[in-house]
Amino acid sequence: MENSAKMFWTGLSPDEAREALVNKDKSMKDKRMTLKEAVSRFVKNGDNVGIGGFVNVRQPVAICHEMIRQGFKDLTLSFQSAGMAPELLAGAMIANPDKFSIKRVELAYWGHEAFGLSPAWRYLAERGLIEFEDWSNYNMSARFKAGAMGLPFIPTRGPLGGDIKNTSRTKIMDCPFTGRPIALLPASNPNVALIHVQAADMYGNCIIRGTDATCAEIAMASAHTIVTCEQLVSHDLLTSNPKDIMIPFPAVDAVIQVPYGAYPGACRRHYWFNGDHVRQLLGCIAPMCKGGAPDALKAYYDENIYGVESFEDYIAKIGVKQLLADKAAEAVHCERLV
Amino acid sequence: MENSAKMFWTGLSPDEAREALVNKDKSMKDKRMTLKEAVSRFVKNGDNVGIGGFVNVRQPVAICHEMIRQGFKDLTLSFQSAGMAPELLAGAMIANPDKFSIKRVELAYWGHEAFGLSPAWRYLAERGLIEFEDWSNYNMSARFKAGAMGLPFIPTRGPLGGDIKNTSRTKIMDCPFTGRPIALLPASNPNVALIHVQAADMYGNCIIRGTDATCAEIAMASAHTIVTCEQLVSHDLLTSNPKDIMIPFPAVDAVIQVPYGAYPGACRRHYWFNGDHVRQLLGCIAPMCKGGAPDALKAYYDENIYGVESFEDYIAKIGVKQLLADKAAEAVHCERLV
Amino acid sequence: MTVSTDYTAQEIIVVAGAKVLEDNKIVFVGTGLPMVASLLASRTHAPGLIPVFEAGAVGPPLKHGLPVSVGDSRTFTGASYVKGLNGAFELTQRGFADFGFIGGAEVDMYGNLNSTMMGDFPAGYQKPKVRLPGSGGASDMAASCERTILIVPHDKKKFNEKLSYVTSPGHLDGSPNARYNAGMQGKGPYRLITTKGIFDFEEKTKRMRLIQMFPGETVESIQAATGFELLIADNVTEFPAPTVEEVRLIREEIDPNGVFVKRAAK
Amino acid sequence: MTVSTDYTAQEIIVVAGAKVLEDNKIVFVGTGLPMVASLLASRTHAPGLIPVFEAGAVGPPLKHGLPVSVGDSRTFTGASYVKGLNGAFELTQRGFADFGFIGGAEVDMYGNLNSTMMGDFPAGYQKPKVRLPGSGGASDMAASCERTILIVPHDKKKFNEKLSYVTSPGHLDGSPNARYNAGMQGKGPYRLITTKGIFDFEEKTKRMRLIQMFPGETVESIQAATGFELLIADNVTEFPAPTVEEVRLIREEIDPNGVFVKRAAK
Repeated sequence: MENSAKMFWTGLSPDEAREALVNKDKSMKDKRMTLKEAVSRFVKNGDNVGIGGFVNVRQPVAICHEMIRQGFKDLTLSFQSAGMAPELLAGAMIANPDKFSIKRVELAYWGHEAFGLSPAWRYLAERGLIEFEDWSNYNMSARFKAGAMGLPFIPTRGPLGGDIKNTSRTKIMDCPFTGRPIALLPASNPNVALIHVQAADMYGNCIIRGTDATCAEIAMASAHTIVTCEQLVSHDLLTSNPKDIMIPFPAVDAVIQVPYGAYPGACRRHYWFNGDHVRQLLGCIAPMCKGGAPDALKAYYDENIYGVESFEDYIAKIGVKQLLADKAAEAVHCERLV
Repeated sequence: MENSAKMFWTGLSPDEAREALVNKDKSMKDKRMTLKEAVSRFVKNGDNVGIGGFVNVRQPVAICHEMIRQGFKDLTLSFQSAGMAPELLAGAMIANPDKFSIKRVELAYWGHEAFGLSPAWRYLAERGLIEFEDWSNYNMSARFKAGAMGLPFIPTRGPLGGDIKNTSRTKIMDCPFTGRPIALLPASNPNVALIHVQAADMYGNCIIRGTDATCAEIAMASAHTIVTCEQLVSHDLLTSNPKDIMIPFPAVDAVIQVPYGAYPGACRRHYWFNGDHVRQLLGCIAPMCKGGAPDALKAYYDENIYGVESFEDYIAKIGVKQLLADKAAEAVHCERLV
Repeated sequence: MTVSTDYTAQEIIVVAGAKVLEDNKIVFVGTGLPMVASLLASRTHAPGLIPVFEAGAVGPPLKHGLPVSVGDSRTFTGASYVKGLNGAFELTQRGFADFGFIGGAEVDMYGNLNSTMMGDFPAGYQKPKVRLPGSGGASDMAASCERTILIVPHDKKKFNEKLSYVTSPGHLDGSPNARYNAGMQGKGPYRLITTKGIFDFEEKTKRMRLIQMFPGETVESIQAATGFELLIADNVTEFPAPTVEEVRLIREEIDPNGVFVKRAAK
Repeated sequence: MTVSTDYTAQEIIVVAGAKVLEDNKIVFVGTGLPMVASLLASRTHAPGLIPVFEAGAVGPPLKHGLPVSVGDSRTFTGASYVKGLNGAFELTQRGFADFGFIGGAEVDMYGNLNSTMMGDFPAGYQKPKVRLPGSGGASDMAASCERTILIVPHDKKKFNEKLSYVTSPGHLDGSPNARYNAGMQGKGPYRLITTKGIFDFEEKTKRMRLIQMFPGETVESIQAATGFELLIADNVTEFPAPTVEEVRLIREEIDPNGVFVKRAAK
């Protein structure tokens, strides 16, 4: 293991990440704004974008729609396991690379579990259209955690032994206490975090139901965080059990109430997956892996993203019956009196 | 920084800690037993004992009483900031070193905040009767966390610059990613953790109200964990919000319902500090720092610990009026309909 | 117990996977068939089995049925602990997972798995022939669970001397203490379940060894579908075909919608 | 605003400490007088001040009054985040704490603090003349808060050229970039409040410099109570005596039971 002054940081370096937070106004102020405003203020071309949720659970879908509408270039996407968020962003690049582009992905898994593989991932990787760096779920989660903890790296037992250590910026050293090898992973401090949660107050305090995934770590590691929430509630209600709060207000820059903001993925207590809709998008991209035309894909984007003013308009197209069915499907897992 | 095969581990080494957990029966079984049985089964002479709570909040007082009654030798105590737990154990050693002894303390702070300094700490340290290793609150918390994470060490920004790095097993290295110095702290994996919580089920799942302090980390770092709880409730009730659970059952070996188990310290939702009683113990020890006789101290132990069969008997002596007053004092901080 | 006559390749994998699991143990369950096998185990011989899912849930009773994601709502309800991905993997790194149960697209004789890419490595890493989804949590389970159970469909193209990419480390090169020397924890691959049989890894060489064959297979048919030389245990037995009841449980109770177990006949 | 005539030494420390705090900033508050000063600040010029306590609570409204412990129930109720000690210190290490507010038993000219031991170091470390409680969170705040505010009662025995033990690192030896070079974060000691005045640390030398004197003190009286040579700012002013209202707030509303502010007259 050699010391490397040449380490390249794909988001902020640890010292830059510290500096960004030190210089930020961390007061308890009203951070409500429109999604349009949040995306245009806090996302920039070339940013490293940290994506919250896990596969298709609580993915920041509404934020991705808005990013696609506004158009960004040369993004780096950082996540552990993701589905619809990178699929939508990559689909936008595949449909129209002049309007939207991803330069690099740092990830553990890109796919949809029960709903299938990711055709966009295959399309971009197999054609050499993006850089990527493979990690594992724990590796990426630990990298965000190091960033959130203000550390330049974190030790882990993996990736040891396999090829991930050879294709990533992992460094292996002999532990100075045990003499055994241990991996050191560089922190990830994205420029901006995209997070969808169940509830938030106007200052940005967030309550997450179900798995926290790595959302708190991503938010606290990033220089800026955009939060969409199913419910925007009073500070007093939100803090009635302080330990329910997973992301504290100073880590958040924008709060937007966006019901169904993770749709067609799932959001505990609110809605179950709409697998058919996930598969519909995959079905528009998949033929292109074999050289098919982009017509269906472009039509999907025109219909659902470019052709609407807001995420609300997209959700309205889904229709009441379908949304009620998705809500009912989730309700059986966590029956509650309203 | 040199590699050290000679590192001394005061509890379990990282490899031993792993092995202990691998060989342990981690099934979901009934772990209820008496406090007497728990202490005699899971505490041994020479153990490194991890102490939960923070100063006089949720200290494992009942467990310490029982340990004193049973008598142990050559213990190492590990904690961040503690008050009554080490005070009681050290007082037992001062009163009668043949029956109870502490060999070493690894700590950040031993005192009682608003209720005063620790006379037992001064007595033992200034006479050279115990070894000790100074750390900070974050250092000790991070050391337990490294132990809980299955890591041999954890990096932190402190202790850098001061003398803690010189009087502890800290190692400083140049970060291989930034080139800047960073501290590496050896994990702490105690033989046994002593934890008091608000609620548990019979398998050992624990709910903590108020600050978690470092209880989860200590429990998960240790080879064994003894949990006392104010309320022992059904598994279904305890898991009704899984995210309230701070310590999962496989990390726990014994569960005992002990109301007022942290008394005279405080326990959120249950009782506020009885500062007078804390000061009563300190007042028995303080004169001995200046060469006074141990009579008052011995009387305290005879009255409150040796002279009773169980912690319940000690609490009974406190009296109903005092306990109701302490309960009422806490209730104003977290008013709830029962 | 009547033997099923129409079970599929996936169904016998599930039944074999379930039987490898021991009651009252903690199993870290990867997405897909391992989830189905764990549910089958807990509904048959292992009611005390404790599943852990990588998005965080520890020990959920899974009363609402098969999860479709290792992070979904079904894994959460009634769980004994849920702290997100770091929480689940830290538990594992600490030693709380008796078993890890993972799949892969390619395996070698030492139980190393690839779920990253097919193609020329390292030269073609950034432009692979086939890009697979990536490690997910598999390489973490491989590095830190005490023992791992692997599932790989048996196919000569998937059983190779040299993997395109080692995503999830098994016994590495099979040398003595290879895992320990690399800094990992746990004993590594314990069983491999394929569409043709069940394998262990011989203690000394750590090489893949056939211990049970599925009905209709022979040592020769299995070797023929394997891209390296298999070891064969002294007393290879036939793994009994799934029973009608086991197949019914999978089809009607555990995965009635065919989320992971497809309905195509064998 | 009527000036108080019977304020105590602790009370003027509290008032001075409160005035150093800026509105809408996050302050990591150590136990004791820093808690009282933070409450006074938030009840006067800094209603938007956000306290953080080391046992975990971030931004509690402190509606039930002065905590008696940085981990007690009063710090918890209504807080915006409470994740235990690691959570609080990780926030700080990350850069969320604008100020750290700590006490010590001994200070040197570079704002390094001792709260560990008095005696012969290192030889007498294991058998100190006086054993103090230990760092608690002070050394963490010193290492990672962006700026620190120190409180030390002014006494020649406590203001020393060389400390018995450096618990909480300040500007170290005062050399350029000493903190950065040691691997720490933050700008280090910003203000020192004693029983005699308020000090900053001169930008170039990082040496303690008198900037405000408390009523009744002179440059000479302060230097005489200091075991090293003080720098004196060009325009040292007198810090105004606490007002009757400030003293009333402390005595009647913030610390009515004298938990940290003792009632002994000056």
